[in-house]
Amino acid sequence: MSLAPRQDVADAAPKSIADRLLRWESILVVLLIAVIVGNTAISPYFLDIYNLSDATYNFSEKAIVALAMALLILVREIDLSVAAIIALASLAIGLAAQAGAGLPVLLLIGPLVGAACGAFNGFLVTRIALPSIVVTIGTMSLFRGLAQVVLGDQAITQYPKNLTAIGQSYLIKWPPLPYSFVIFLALAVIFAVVLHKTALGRKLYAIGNNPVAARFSGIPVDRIRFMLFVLTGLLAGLAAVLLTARIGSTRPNIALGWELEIITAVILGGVSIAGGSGTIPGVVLAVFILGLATFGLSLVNVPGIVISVLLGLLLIVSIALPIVVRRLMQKRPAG
Amino acid sequence: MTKTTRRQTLQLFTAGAAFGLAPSLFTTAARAEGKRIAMVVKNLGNSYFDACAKGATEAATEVGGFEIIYTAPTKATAEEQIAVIDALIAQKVDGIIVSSNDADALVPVGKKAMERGIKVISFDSAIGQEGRIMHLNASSTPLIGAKQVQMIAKTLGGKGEVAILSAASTMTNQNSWIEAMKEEWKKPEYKDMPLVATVYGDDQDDKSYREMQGLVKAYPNLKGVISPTTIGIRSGAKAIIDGGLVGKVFITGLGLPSEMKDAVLKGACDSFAIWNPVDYGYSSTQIMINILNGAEAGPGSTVKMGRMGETTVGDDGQAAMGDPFTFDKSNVEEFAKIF
Amino acid sequence: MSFLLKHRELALSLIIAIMVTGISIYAPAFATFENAASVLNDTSILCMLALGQMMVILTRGIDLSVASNLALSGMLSASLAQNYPDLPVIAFIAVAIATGLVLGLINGSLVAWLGIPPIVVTLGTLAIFRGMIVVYGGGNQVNASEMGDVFQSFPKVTFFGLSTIFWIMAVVAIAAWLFLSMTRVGRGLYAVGGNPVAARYCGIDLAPQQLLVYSVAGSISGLCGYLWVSRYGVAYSEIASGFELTVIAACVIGGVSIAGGVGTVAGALLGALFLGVIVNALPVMQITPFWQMAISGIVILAAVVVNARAEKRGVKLILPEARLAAGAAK
Amino acid sequence: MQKPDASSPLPRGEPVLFLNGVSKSFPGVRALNDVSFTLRAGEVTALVGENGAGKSTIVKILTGIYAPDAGEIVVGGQQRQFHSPRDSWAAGIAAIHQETVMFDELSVAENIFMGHMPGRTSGFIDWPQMRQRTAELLKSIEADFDPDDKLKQLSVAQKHMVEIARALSHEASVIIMDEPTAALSRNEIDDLFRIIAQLKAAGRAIMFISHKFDEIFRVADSFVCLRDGEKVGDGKISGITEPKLVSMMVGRPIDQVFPKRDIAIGDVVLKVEGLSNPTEFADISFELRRGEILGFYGLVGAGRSEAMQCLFGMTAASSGRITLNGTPLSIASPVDAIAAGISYVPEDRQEQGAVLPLSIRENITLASIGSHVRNFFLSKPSELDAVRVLGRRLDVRAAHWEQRLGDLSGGNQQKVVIAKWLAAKPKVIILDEPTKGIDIGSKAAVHDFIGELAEEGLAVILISSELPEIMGLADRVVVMHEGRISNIFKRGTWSAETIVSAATGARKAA
Repeated sequence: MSLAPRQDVADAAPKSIADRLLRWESILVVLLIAVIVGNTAISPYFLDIYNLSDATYNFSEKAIVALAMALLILVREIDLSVAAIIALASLAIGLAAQAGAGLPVLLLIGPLVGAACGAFNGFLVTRIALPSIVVTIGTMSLFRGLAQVVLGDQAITQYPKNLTAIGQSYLIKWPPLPYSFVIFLALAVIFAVVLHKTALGRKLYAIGNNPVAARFSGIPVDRIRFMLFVLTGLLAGLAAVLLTARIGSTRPNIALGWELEIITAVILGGVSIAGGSGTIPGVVLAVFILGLATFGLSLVNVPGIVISVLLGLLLIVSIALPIVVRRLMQKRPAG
Repeated sequence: MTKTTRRQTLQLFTAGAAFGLAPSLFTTAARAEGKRIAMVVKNLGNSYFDACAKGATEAATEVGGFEIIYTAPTKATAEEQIAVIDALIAQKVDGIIVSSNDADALVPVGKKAMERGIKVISFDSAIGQEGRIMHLNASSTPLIGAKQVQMIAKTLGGKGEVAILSAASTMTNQNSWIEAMKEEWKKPEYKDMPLVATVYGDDQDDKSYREMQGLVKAYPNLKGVISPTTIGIRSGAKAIIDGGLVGKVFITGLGLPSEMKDAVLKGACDSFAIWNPVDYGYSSTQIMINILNGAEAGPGSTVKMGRMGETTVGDDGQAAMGDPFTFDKSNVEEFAKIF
Repeated sequence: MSFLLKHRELALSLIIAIMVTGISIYAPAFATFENAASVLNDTSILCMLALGQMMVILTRGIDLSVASNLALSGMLSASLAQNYPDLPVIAFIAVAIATGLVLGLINGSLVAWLGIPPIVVTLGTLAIFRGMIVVYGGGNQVNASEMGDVFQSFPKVTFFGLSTIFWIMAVVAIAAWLFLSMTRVGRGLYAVGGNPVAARYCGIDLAPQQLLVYSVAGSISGLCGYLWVSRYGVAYSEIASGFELTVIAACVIGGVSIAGGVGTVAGALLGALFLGVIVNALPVMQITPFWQMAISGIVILAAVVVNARAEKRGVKLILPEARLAAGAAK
Repeated sequence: MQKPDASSPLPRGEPVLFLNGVSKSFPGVRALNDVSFTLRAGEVTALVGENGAGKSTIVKILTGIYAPDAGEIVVGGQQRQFHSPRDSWAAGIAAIHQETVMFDELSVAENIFMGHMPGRTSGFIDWPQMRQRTAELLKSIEADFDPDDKLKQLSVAQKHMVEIARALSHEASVIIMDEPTAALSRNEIDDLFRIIAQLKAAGRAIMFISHKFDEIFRVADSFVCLRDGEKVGDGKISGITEPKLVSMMVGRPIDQVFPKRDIAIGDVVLKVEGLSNPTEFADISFELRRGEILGFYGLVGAGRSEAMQCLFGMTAASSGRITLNGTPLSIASPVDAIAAGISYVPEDRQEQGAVLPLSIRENITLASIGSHVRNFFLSKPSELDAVRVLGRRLDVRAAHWEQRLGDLSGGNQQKVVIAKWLAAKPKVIILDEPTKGIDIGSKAAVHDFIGELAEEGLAVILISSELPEIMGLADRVVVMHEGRISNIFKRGTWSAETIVSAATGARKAA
């Protein structure tokens, strides 16, 4: 049928080292090494296995939510209500604890309430076809507001010992690994495998790059987006369990402002806000960079707000720099 | 002002440099000769705590051989404060003085610090008893509560509706003071001065301001407001002045002379109380220094506070520094220069 | 009903009117002129910020840094007043606006010239601008008594019972309306947001427009920074913390489409007023403050759902009987 | 020189625009190489060439979107440099673009004058003048809507009128029409040609770009032919024949006759009864047999795509029955349709068919991804096996299978999209305008391939707006008009006239 001889097509492009080095993940690895070396140099307390283990407490819960958020942003959605979901789920755990529920109930109710909140977001986004950024600005007020209505000026502070043990002791004694960090690592592996090695992962990339074509290709786009909202809520609920167990207290302002930190990690991890590109290893690297940089700077007592300035700069510079470099490289041959 | 600016700019610069692998500038800050005491407050950018820190430095200089690390989280939440304390534990500081954002949430991290040999006490806003050695109240809680009710009763002549404008609903110390106020209120002399509402300004100026406006509208017969928070009282006073309510509604509570000078002179506030935050920071630090030097601070023991004398720790592990000090037209201008 | 759905501004005014009536019956204190004036004075800052934000959203952008910008501009203006309390008030306003403009230009340049997504840029500058307050002022705050009377008295001057803040807002709103509906550049914003490719073919480039809207939004934030600080009499790092989401919520309630190209001055103002009425009514109605957040969440969601219904893209009308039916309904 | 004045038309044949030795390169691609031609007043010049030949690049250079690397543009005797579309208008060049590029939320007047609104000295827009000029323009092209109507209220054809009015509003001496008829029905095309005649009479020079030869021979006075970025011929249209022009375009002679294969038609595969939707189509009933190619013809907007997308599960039907191989189907989504063995190759390749940022491999396996799962994981070898077979069969031209689909030419993209649907191993394949906007070489390949599919025993539904394509390939033709089937013709019982009159709603042909 063809008018010219058929052409031979290679299976894959010739692999070039330059391409690999220019990958976002490679840049992040360099950045992570820089942070570790820098921290080691500025503080003698940084490279201490117990200290590092303690540091993971403060970012593992956010990191768990970041995994789900990465998938959500990958398919062009966003969830600003995650921190509010944590508050509501923590409230549910607290009420259950007050009612005398046992450990299994306490462990389950957080993720369940989280998933229900996620389902509510997902319903509004996929069924009523509302933009997710707007929906979740609304639900972030609603979910945290509900927690505030129930708690008022009270706090729930009586948690059974077997729950708080999960947040305050190590799952593995040596090397000292907290529950939350191990759960994060396990989830990261699962997420990486699912996103990069399974049919579902391929579908997510297709949706992120072209939702209409994905739907025409027989991918249940709305169902997957809905499930991702549920998943994000579920992991926020799981984070609520770990956080509640760690601090043993539920107040309406719990996890306030986490949504922006989580989204920052995802974006720094190379997930495009426009959808369709990004990897789980990238997000994991970004989580470590942000967590360890914060920890290292706190070790030399840089005020938190100054740290947030530096992390803000890190975010913008790390995204702007490749663009500037690319422009300069493009201009050179012409000029 | 300019001095601080330059110092802070330098700090940012160095921090930025540390980020980019030029860390040598920092080592001096990180390692010191003597023992290190960290003062962790609720959040930064609060002049009350800045004054406390001034007192802490004063105590450290007075005794000698101690270095003060003054720090706080960006947001006034327990999680952030825990992260800050974790970093202090990692640095193996010798003592930590905390004003907590959440009494219960800080217990585990306080315990962890003590397990690793770090002495922990709280001031201003307590940590739960298991998470610290002792807590120093500026004054005893019943005294602070009673004082505020007495002040408004004096202003109003014991007649008229009164409301409370508090900070966030989660703040431990505000809540316990309100409890104490209600206790005082039970006395018969206040029967013509009912408490009609308790509202929360979340320690935000705009919210406190609006809540104050709302109170006046919701309770047309409102005569007095008690605000046991420095932000609440200053915004509430401002709302009274801006709303032309001077003479109709009076505010009292806990405020800083520097912030309340205007309100007192313009008549929105008759009198208000506070302890001297410089003294407060000083006393807390003196106690910590004594503990580090081996003093006992458990329930029943007596601890020394340098120039502020001494105090006895109660069975609940709490002690009080002294009586709150009252400010009015006669002395506010003088103290406004100090804090 | 369908008429109201199509005329969002009218529907919103009606809802606000019903709400105000309801609240007034419940709490007569709400229905006084003083109260109306105080609601308007109180909401003016939100109104102005919503107008700036709307212009950004029109071009398919978003500015999360408005509240941080406000806080930093207010701080710089207040610290000028602290050092030179006797300068004319215009100097303080000028410094605040100029600071806001510079910060807006930073956002605008990163978005327009480097093509970084607006949400990423402003998420970063949200943290940076606010942090710069501490870096600049060393964490010190500027108190009312340090600012001087010139600085503080200006927003309290009243004309016809309404404060200067309100009248400034009125001027900003009229200017925004003239700009958006009567000038080529203003109409161009709708074109760029509605269809960027087509706008390019019409000779309207996105980049200068983006630079413009972020600068305008920044300048407005700067102006509001001065007004906020002088009204509440304190400048420090935490003022207006989290206010950016309220501003965006006001736009959303006012029918500004987050997808760009849709939004009116009246809509943004009404959206802000709607939130203002609710926030001011709760304390008057003696509803516990704990309900406030949940209620604003519900209101935002309700507004979005209603707007989505009004915007719902019509199905294709191919069958002759369907076209007739649609024609009859018109 | 003075601004070209439209009020005093140049004499017919007077040169208006010279393109002289223009070249343009993009990274890795030479889009134009030393192209020169002349546009003359009162004449229509057809610009012909396959996709990728450089036509769009010329349009973009003339409208100021791209700057040429070399060469000059001379308008009205003066050399010009266009840095933006504004410069191009100032020189008197206006364009009607391939897709209607417009602002739904704005009024007709604003759409027409966007970028050059009449202003007052105060800096504000002169609304009264803008409305009045719009009304005049609309009247001159006999449009039946108001300057204040919002664009989103208009039909596709009306939007096109706005686009034309916009080009006229510039009072340009040169008007570029880039595939202006792509979205138009026959009547609307007639209207357009009437307007073109008016413009010619007014002394404008027109550059007309189209893939449809009947239109080119109907409307053009002269032609310029491009191939691979170079000019390969020009001259008077009266001096050339269609086959010659085609072979000039593709660089070799092409058999334009459709090779109708002799295929044994089997049993009924798909049976659709009374498929309806409240607003888009009603009472769609037909049968489709093994090895059959069933054409669907109708004007744009007749409801063909809508009915087929409903059959494919994209939208819900209000009533109707679908039976596949005797089994009743309930199709709620494309997932169900694909599982049942129905594939749909959508009309809009960029938006609906292809996922341009993904690789060729990922695109080809997208609709059949489940078949490459081995023990929970995706198997790349299994994917590559499928991709090699299909890619070769459809003759996809690429460097390697991991290449981004967006980097391929339109024709190759379309081949990949079709390959994606074949990978799903369908029993019924619906092709919606499969040759729209692709060059003549790829077109022939696709036509050939459709026959091959039927020969293999697939049941094929072919939606097309090109009569020769439908008449050349289909065994039967279903004609739709305003959402309903107006007639079904068997091969041999139709003529172009009967089909068109059924499509335009003339009384049913017997």
